[in-house]
Amino acid sequence: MEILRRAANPWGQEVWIGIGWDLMWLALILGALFTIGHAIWVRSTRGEIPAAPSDPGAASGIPERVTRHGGSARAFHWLMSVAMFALLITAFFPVAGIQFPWVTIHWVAGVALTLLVAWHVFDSSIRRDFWSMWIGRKDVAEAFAQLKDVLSGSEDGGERAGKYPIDHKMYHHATVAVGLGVIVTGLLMMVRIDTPFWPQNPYLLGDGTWGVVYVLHGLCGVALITMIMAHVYFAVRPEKLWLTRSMIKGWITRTEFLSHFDPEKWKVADAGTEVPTAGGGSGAPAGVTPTDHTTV
Amino acid sequence: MDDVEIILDAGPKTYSRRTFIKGVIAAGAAVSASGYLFRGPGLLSARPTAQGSVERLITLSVNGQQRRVDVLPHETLAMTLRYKLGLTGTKLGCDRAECGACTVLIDGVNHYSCSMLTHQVRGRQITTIEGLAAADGTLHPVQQAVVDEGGFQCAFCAPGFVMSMAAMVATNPDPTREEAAHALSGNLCRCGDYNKILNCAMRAAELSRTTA
Amino acid sequence: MAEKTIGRDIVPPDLVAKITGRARYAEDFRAEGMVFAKMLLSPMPHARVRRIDASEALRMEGVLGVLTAEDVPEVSTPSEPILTMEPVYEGEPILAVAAVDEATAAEAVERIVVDLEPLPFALDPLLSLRPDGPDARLEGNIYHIDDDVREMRTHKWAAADFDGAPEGRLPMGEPAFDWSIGDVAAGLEQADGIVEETLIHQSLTHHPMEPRSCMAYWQNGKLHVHVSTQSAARCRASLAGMLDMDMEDLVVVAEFCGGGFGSKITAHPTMAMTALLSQKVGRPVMLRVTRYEENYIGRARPGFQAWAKMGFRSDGRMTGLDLYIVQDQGPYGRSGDAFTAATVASLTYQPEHMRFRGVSVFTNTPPRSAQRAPGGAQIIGMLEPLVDKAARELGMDRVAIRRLNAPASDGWVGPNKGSLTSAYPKEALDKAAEIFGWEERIARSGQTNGTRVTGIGVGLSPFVGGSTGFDGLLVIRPDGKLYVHQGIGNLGTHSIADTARAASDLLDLAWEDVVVVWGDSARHQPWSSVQAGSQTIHAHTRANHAAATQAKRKLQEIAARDLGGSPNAYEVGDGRIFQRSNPGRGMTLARAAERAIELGGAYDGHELDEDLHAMTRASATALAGTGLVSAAKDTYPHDGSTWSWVVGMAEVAIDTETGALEIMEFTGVADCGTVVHPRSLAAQIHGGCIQGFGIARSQKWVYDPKWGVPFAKRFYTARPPGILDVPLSPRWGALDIPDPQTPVGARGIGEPPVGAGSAAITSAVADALGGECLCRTPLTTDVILAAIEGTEKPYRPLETHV
Amino acid sequence: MAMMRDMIPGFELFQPADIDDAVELLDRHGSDAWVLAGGLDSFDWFKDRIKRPKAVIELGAIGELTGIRETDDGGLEIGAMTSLADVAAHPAIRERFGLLADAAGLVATPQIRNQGTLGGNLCQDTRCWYYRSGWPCYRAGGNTCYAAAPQAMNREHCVLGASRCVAVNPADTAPAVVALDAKMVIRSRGGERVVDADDFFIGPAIDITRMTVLEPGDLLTSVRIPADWANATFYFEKVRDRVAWDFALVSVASALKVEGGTIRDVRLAVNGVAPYPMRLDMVEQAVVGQRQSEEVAANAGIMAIQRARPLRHNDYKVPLMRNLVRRALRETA
Repeated sequence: MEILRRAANPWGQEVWIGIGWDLMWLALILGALFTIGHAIWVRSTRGEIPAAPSDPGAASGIPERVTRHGGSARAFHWLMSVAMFALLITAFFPVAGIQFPWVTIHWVAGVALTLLVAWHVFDSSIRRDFWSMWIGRKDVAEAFAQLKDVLSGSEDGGERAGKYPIDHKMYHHATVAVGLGVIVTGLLMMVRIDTPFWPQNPYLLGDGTWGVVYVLHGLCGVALITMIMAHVYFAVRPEKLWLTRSMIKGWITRTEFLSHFDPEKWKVADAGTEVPTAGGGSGAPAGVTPTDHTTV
Repeated sequence: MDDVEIILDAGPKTYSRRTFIKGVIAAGAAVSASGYLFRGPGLLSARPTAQGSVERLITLSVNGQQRRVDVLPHETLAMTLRYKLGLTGTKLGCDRAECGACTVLIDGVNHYSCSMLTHQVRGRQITTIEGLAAADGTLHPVQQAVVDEGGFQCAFCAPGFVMSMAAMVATNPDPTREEAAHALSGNLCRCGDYNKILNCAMRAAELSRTTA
Repeated sequence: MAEKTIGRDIVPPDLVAKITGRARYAEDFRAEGMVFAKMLLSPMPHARVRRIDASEALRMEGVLGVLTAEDVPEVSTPSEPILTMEPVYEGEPILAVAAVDEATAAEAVERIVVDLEPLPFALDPLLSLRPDGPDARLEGNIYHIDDDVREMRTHKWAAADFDGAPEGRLPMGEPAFDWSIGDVAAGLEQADGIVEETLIHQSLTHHPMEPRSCMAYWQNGKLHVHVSTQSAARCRASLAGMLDMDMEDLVVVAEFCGGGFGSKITAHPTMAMTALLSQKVGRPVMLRVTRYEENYIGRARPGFQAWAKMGFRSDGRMTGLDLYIVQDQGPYGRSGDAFTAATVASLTYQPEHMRFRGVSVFTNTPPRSAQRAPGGAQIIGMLEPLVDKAARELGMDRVAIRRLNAPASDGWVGPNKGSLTSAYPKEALDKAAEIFGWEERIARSGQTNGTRVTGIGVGLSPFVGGSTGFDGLLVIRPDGKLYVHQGIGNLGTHSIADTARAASDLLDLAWEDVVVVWGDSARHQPWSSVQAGSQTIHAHTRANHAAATQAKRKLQEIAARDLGGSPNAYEVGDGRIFQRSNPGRGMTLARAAERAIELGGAYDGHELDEDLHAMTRASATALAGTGLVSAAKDTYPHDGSTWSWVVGMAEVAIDTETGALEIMEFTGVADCGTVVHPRSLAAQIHGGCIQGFGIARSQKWVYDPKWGVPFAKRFYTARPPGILDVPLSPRWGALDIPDPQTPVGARGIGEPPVGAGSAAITSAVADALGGECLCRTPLTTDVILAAIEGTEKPYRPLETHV
Repeated sequence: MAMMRDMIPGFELFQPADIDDAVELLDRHGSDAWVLAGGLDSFDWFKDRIKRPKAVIELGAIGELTGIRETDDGGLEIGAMTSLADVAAHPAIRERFGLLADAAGLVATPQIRNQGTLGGNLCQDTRCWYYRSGWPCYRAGGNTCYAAAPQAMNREHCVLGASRCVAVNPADTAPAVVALDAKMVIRSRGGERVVDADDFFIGPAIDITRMTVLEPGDLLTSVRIPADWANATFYFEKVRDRVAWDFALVSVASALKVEGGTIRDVRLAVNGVAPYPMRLDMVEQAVVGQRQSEEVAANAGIMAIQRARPLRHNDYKVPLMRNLVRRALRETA
């Protein structure tokens, strides 16, 4: 299998020029194996999804619909997914033999993705709670608990999660790493193609360095194939559809909330009503409270 | 200069600069191995002949003679002529179809022998500069014309030009000077003797008309 | 009386061999057990070899040996080595492999691992002269020579020299050499009109048709080499020097040479490389040099980045010439082109005051050498359009202004104002104008016909036309024939035959009775001039005339001894030596030859003149006893330097919509003394001028500045002129005025036409563009169109190798 | 690896007797196979030791690939292996489709026209000297265009249609077949397909490593010239540095149908300005229906270069293309 593509530069020195395209197929295969494997595993280990506790009703102070994703967050997610698919298609279809003028679409989508990510970083860290994605001690405990359940095969929902379960957080951070990888290398590579922004210049970096850039871009690119496959797979799994819906509509039901989340970790209040919190005083929009992570 | 590591055998050795030792060794002619350009496949790391590929031992019709010759698949006609058949009158000036010194006639038409495979001309009539004059040494009208006009300077291009002239007079025995120039435009002369060469071409046409 | 051969067209003795395929050039020889060599060329413009691993190659079946820089004589910087551990241009040979066949050698080269450390490189002399500019050599960027010092130096100009120069004008910092005549400032002061331009001349490869292939073998202690060289005897001498061996142990076979133009004057490193590789592997070795390799190792003309300022009095007389030349030296040696250029300019225009400044900068581009009219062709092609500009400003005819400034025989040349043997450029201009029809054609200057505009150009080009002091070697054998032994080369100028005419005419022999012996050093050669710099016809008509004079005296003495009377009473004619008063009383030369052998001593070569060169002595001694042997040195008086002239006149048509240039008419007229061989002279004039056309309109180098490697290295990218790029029926003429200071009266003619051809075109193009001097060669389609359209030029003002 | 040139690496040579055998061989050897027609492009690649095919399929023995036949619709079908000399000299082509005869007659030199084939000329690779030097550029499967670098030597490169790669199509006959609405007949194991000349040549935006739609296993067998443009008014011009050998700096091919001084229909193609022979559809539409005049021609020229983007050393190609387009519409008047 070809992992790296090498070539002799004009002076006869060997340099990398990119990843071997076999890796693209490898990524596809891995993605397929994972989804299939996971599906089989779920079927064999878990029985039916544990029944949700009966709806305690409004008494619990939990609103009927718990806001999970604000409009801007959803917009970001779907725009990013469009950009991502555009990038993957323009990057890999030609390699697979489906040829069309892809370069412009690719870099435009890349620029779009970059802007979206920039906005998301700003939005999540300034306007919303940056730390909600942070993996804290509690998340680790939660992870262990889940692991224990899995091993003991215990059927009670076990430790329930905060707003973002550990697996979501881990996936998010992996995406951050890989995403930043393609974005940074991709922006560099734009210097080498004809764009309205600057004259084409292949000599910004030495050809050895360029080789590394191309290889990184390629590796991150194929990694995304696998990750996106897994992501889409989970989105369409029956027991996760409620999450997918929440990414479309923004909310989850009280029942879903209670069966999947720990109100202690993810404090919510009836939409629009004030609820006293440990932090006291300051009101917060339904969804996340400032104490989400501070109360331990 | 600093020492350079030079490995000229299986194991490394480091030489440092030394002055050239005067002296000559009587080498003489060692083992005879005049395969010249190409030898057997062993030395060429050529794969065993694939099914359906060409036979190497072929017969060429050169200057009216049938010549049996062992020709590799990737051998150019110029190399076969010069290094297998001893016909060194055909010159290699560029080996890239850019000078015409290697021009020969294939069935009377002028071609660059550096840019065709010998296997492409099996069964066709090849004429080289050596085959132009009659068996009794009588010069071809084109050659006679060159003698009459004192053509060429260094003459490395001459065999090619002469062959193109021969092709020209066969198809157009009464050319204008401009037509002659176009007929010879695939041959390069670095001495810049084009004017005299054109005089030769016109004279050649004249002679071929009278002798024809 | 036999018909004199001088002034007559003859059939060169080698012509039939050349057109029947029997002429054997270097690559046409075979030797028993011959194997093949391939060179490994540097992929970098400048690098240091850190490691060579040939073990895998040497394990290949059929690979016999590898030659590296360790196996060859060392040379001192900046001389060119045979093989190198510090390649200084892309394509320089690092090592050579010998194998039983060429394909194996090629594969072996690819399997050799050469670890190269890239070093800084310079392609453009002006960049190297910048304060922070790169040097082409680790030891510096110029080779300094004065009376007591010869050393590599780093020569830089101040930033102010560059910043101070107006956009597009050559910056002129401290020169490395200069000379002056009078006070150029004063001269320009006196001028009524001034022209000033920055001029760019490309570097270009010689590209003779025959690449410098070589076959060598050692036999019984002797080295036999079959080479492609311009100068047989002198190649043998320089190759012996290169290999540090005795000339007696060296047999050089050079019967034919497929063109040289200055690139094959004497021995070339590849000859020594082949010989040493043959020695190392103990087999005859053929190094088949390809066109691709020839581009790298085949020599080139140095490019100029120059500036010139000319002052003219209202009558057209040049009062001052200020010239600055930055020369692209290549990586080795020391090219004299810039000096010669200044000398040629001084001769052509006889300026009342002149200053020359220059610097020759090393670059990481192929080695330079003389190329037909070295320096002269560049400067004439560059300066003539400036003279036109002045003529326009002064409202003078362009022929007239040249005629006015050109020297007569009492003219001078160079910084020391040396004298001339004779010079008739004014007459040459008149004759050219007459043949070309200058008066009628000049009326068409600038006229348009559809989209084509006409330009008329003229160029006046001198070059050194001969040297002196070489030897002649003749034998009259008992077969009654005169054997003229030639040590000069045979590259198509017909000199081997034409210089022999001096002897045959003096001895009044029919041309059929003359046998020219040439090309193979085993066939005994006299010490000869290099077949270069237009020296041969002058140097060797003299040498052969001297030898023939000696032969005639010996004939007279033999006749007087046998038939009585005084030697002076005898005359030669029709193959006999006879009494003037009684022609019936005499003997055939055949008989005289027999008598010479019987008499021995000085007559048959057993006693020789003291002043002969060792090579001539050895050859004459080897021939002793074979007939009447005559060996003599040219001691004829010669005062001043000998220069020949060519006037070129051209009519061109430029398509104003495409920039396409067509040369419609051309006339070349020579002042080269006595015409020895009219048809060959015409060929030299036209051929040289066509090489000039190539310089002016198409040939060039292209280098990628980032990687320092060339692209225009094949014919279709280097673009030498083809038969459709030149006029169909060029005309020519010659003054045929004998030079008073040489017996036959003939001067050389190889070089001058190149500048004449180049200048006629650069001048005609400027004329077609309404007097705008693009002041750059080559004037390719894109350059001309950009000038017409006023779009951005395809080059920066001082840019080279584009 | 060391620079080594002018020694062809070994390969197996196949000389099939008919198209089926050839296609079968191509299919068998896949990407190891190389189709050899006249060889004037191929030998450069072999001698530079850059392309090293294992199996070379030489088409000279396939009679059905050579020759010029009349087609039922009154057009011509030219075998891909027909020599350029024969194309240039053929009476029917000269008489009815002079445009193609002119283009073929201006290729390189007589010897090259005697050996080079129409198919080979159309399918030849670009002459970009960076690419041809074996550098790892986009077209060679690498990640760089050395010719588009700010300081690159790109006098002969493109001013239009670039996409990362800025090489140009060198074929003299390409703009002619485009202007004649020719159809390219392609055979492969899968059977025969016919592609419009205009679609046959592809730019780097679509596939940066190929000049045409031909893929491994494909064989161009013939070029069909429809009757549509027979006896139209043609114009072909090739501007080059030297009259022989050189490729076009810019070339133009046009076919016009003029009635009563009005341009009824037109085809216009230029080469040497883009990675593919460029048909100027917009210019065509603009001039159709106009009276043929200097003004129309001049405007067409200006329109043709509107999107041109020259590189460092090839500004001249813009006015050159403009002027040639102008001539193509003017001088045929």
